[in-house]
Amino acid sequence: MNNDTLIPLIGVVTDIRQDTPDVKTFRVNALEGGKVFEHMPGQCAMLSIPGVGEGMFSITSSPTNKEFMEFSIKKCGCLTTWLHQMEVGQQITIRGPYGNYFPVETELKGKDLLFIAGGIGLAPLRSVINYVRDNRSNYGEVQIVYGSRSKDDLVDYQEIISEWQADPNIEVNLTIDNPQEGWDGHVGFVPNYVKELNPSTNKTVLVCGPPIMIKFTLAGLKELGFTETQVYTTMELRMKCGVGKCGRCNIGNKYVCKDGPVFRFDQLGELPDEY
Amino acid sequence: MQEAMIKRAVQLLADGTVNRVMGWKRGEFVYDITPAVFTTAEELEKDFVCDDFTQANLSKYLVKESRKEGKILAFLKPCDTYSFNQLVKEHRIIRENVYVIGIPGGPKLDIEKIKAKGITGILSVENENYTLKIETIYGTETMPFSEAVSGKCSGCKSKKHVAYDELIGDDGEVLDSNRFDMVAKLENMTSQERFDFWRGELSKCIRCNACRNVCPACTCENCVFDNPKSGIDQKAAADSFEEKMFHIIRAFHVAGRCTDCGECSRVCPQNIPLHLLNRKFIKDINELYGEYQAGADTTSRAPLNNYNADDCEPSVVHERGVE
Amino acid sequence: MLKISADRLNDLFNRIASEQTLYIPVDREPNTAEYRKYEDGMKLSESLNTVRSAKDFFFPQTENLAEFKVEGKNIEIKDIREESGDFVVFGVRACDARSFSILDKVFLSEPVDSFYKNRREHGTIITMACTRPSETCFCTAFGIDPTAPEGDVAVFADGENYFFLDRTEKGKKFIESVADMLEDGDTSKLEEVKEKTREIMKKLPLAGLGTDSFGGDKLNELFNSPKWAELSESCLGCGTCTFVCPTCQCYDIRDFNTGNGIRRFRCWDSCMYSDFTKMAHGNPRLSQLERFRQRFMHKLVYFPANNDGEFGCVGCGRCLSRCPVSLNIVKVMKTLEVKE
Amino acid sequence: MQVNENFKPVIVAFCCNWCSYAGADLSGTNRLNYPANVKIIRVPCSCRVNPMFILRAFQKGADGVIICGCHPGDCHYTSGNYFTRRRITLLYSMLDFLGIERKRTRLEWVSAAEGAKFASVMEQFVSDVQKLGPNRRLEDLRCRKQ
Repeated sequence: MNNDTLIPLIGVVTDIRQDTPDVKTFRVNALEGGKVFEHMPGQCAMLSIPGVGEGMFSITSSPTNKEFMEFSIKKCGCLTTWLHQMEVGQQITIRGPYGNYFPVETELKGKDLLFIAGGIGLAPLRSVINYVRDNRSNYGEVQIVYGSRSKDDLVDYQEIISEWQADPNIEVNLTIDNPQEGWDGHVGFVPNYVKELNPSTNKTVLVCGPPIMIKFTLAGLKELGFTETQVYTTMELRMKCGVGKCGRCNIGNKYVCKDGPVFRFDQLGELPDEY
Repeated sequence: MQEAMIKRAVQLLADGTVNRVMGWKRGEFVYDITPAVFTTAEELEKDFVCDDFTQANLSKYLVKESRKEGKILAFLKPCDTYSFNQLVKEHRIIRENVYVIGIPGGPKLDIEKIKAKGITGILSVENENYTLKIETIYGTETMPFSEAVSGKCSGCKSKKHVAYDELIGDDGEVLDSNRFDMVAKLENMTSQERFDFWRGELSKCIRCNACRNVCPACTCENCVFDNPKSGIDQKAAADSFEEKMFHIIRAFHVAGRCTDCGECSRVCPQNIPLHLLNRKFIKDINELYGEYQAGADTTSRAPLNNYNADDCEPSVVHERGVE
Repeated sequence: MLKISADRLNDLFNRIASEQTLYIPVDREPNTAEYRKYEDGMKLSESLNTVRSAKDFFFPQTENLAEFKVEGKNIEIKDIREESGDFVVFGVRACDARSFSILDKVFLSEPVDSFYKNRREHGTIITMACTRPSETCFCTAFGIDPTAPEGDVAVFADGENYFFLDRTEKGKKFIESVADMLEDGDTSKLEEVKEKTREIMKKLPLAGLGTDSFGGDKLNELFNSPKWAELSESCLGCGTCTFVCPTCQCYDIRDFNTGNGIRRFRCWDSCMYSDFTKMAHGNPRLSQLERFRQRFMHKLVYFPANNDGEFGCVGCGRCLSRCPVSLNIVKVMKTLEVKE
Repeated sequence: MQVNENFKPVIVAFCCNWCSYAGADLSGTNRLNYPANVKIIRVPCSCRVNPMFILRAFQKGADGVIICGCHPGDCHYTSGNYFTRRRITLLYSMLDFLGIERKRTRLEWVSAAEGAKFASVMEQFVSDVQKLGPNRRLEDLRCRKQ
């Protein structure tokens, strides 16, 4: 019998990084080294610890990384709590890649890009940002707006400081919700910060974060003159199969696991408001 | 009867005593009747129905309805008033927000029993002096009323209303029913026979949860079988053990609170006699701890929330009847 | 057409059962039928349909996906799939036969579900034309002809004989394998029976049910209909309709610790259940209204939107007779229907 | 009935912390033998034993389940074991009603001073269950030891 997508492969956790008090980034390799499978930026994988459960997570590393995959995971429910208790060397099961991806090779090519992320919402965008950095000549200006509750909650802070901010071809704007000792950057919510920054409306926007942030950011962008066809986001709903068959992650007739997770806002607008 | 009920409901709506009416709504066929809330006289006159097929117990809906704005009128059959009382006792129904009109009970008809006679294509069912005249696409059929009486009515325990604000028709008496006969019959079988009987019945279960969801005693906000933290949240009976587990625990959780309304068996799509499990508990409680009828009042202590220092020991189970 | 006389039907069953597993509908109680593995002497049910649908043969309520052995930090995956044996399902009605093509669109689309495909490849479906439709039937609303069912082989009864017609390659092979038991028969009486059935179909109470108000292009207007609130009010949130439905295919994947390892299995799930879409951080379908709407929108709007207009209902009428509170797809359709 | 002498039943004993568990302890310190195949689970009070615990024990491979608590009237929480008594009576009766062998279930009152009683009760119970053979009527096939 052929392989079945529901039967997973085995991955090994080869590195664990504590990013924030409740987010860890896990590096996953195949048993024999290298990556378990290839993916495109924005795609997801089903990770599981047998006996605990299975969950869909965004692949945070860029496809241009040929050595390993990374997942930034926030401790939230039962499975993620277990994942956070893992030690290096732990094996997990993994299957994928699932879903569509940000159109980095088509619609986004040659465009000026604006990334807007809040909290753990940086996870799926990090894959795109690093993909763009590795193929820098294919894209125009790159601006990143990233906000979190506090300085400690900025995911991948080290990489942001040492690589992204150091990159002269990228503009990085960080913000935190409340003033904090040792922080001399911007303070305020992401949607307001975006309005203050007043980005040029010829940019294509990729946004991800908590639903409430996305809602207000979209409204703010529209005020600035952006249209829905310029804005992409990535969604999350409960998933089991990952291939559009188990029937639970649909928004209207679209399955987030198969037709998503990446949607353009004008596509989302045509679907019922049930997410 | 139906006319009198509609007339009274319209009056109570008009004089502002209530703002909604809980009753039964006509369906596509003579038998597919749905519990519904009516808000206007027009709706009542068009769709309200109370006839030989209005079996559904409305009490459980009142848990939610009694928490809404205004007072609701509910028509309750004698058996439904027991469930109602039990829910009032458990503080699930807010009594002040419900205006109860007691109506005479069954016996009601079960369409499955008519279909079991091979009668199909049913267009109408008329009761003429306790003979059913059934019009079908394939011609007219007749059968005795008594043979189509619903299982939940054939073992009727009481025609007395235990809670009401007013009555339409006369009140009845608590009956001397034979409802424990089947339980007693099973008790007198051998252990192996009982095992085989239940193995046959419970293996039909498709775990649709209809018995649980319809049960007026099952009103937990989050059932233990739906709670992933319980460790037993089974979606499907993956093994015969889980069938037994679900049905034992379902019945156990309502032991001492089950009023024996019979809804569980009525709704089972696989016709499993689930009420026998509940009746077994009721029979045991009656025999071991004294006669008790859940829902008969709103003040007594439930048998499982109570004890006597001289209660029997569990070894009675090992000592009685057939092994 | 090839036929066998009614009194020799069991001989045929015995023959089939000697070569592969045979399932036929049998009466459990009067007029309550279920599929059972054929054993000598079993009588074919005369009921119109089985309580549970025939989807169970290809998409069973529970099935094991894989097994895991966990030792320390290591995991070992065991692929426990096995090639299914050949089997025959006899007496499938036209509605259920159509449900397989609906399930195929889900499970055989990329990536193919190997569990389902395996059973599909090994199963031969023998359908049976209807002669006594019930008041709950409305398959014609979805373009199904109950007198000419699909499947691998279609069987027609005229009261004295059973006629066999092959519909697929697999069906042809099947008929060839039992051809020595069949003989040529005169179909004139059969045509009469079919004509009579078609006449009855026209007279059924649900014969006029239309689907014009539904379909993929009516997505938002139907989703936003205020009528869902009233429709869903009495829904108990049980899974009866989904579990007896021949086209409902939602499933859950769970792990069970057997003490000898972890067994991952899938089982039917119902969009009517409160935990169906529940996540650690919230639930997009919090009330029964949303869950009820999801089920019917899926059948009447989402499925046709994704499958060239084909509806996800076959009009078998099971939900009409089994719903504890008599809510069903016909009531939904009639309430939401836009009348000209 | 044929008794398989090699069969070692798995027995789960739920013991109340205040009396029966101490009773088991005492039987140990007194060097009284009780069968090693009794697995003790300590509970704060016999009424902590949810019917589901008992079923789960059978599911996961127990051949017999016994609950031990303080003697009626001696409950550390005044009345816990009175509730246990009613609850467990009804549950055992239901299991019997479903055709599960009644000798697979038992309830005994064992005080902290009754180390000898604990040992003899267990001895007796194990031998009863051994006569019944492995639990087949209330087992989960998936959990059968391979």
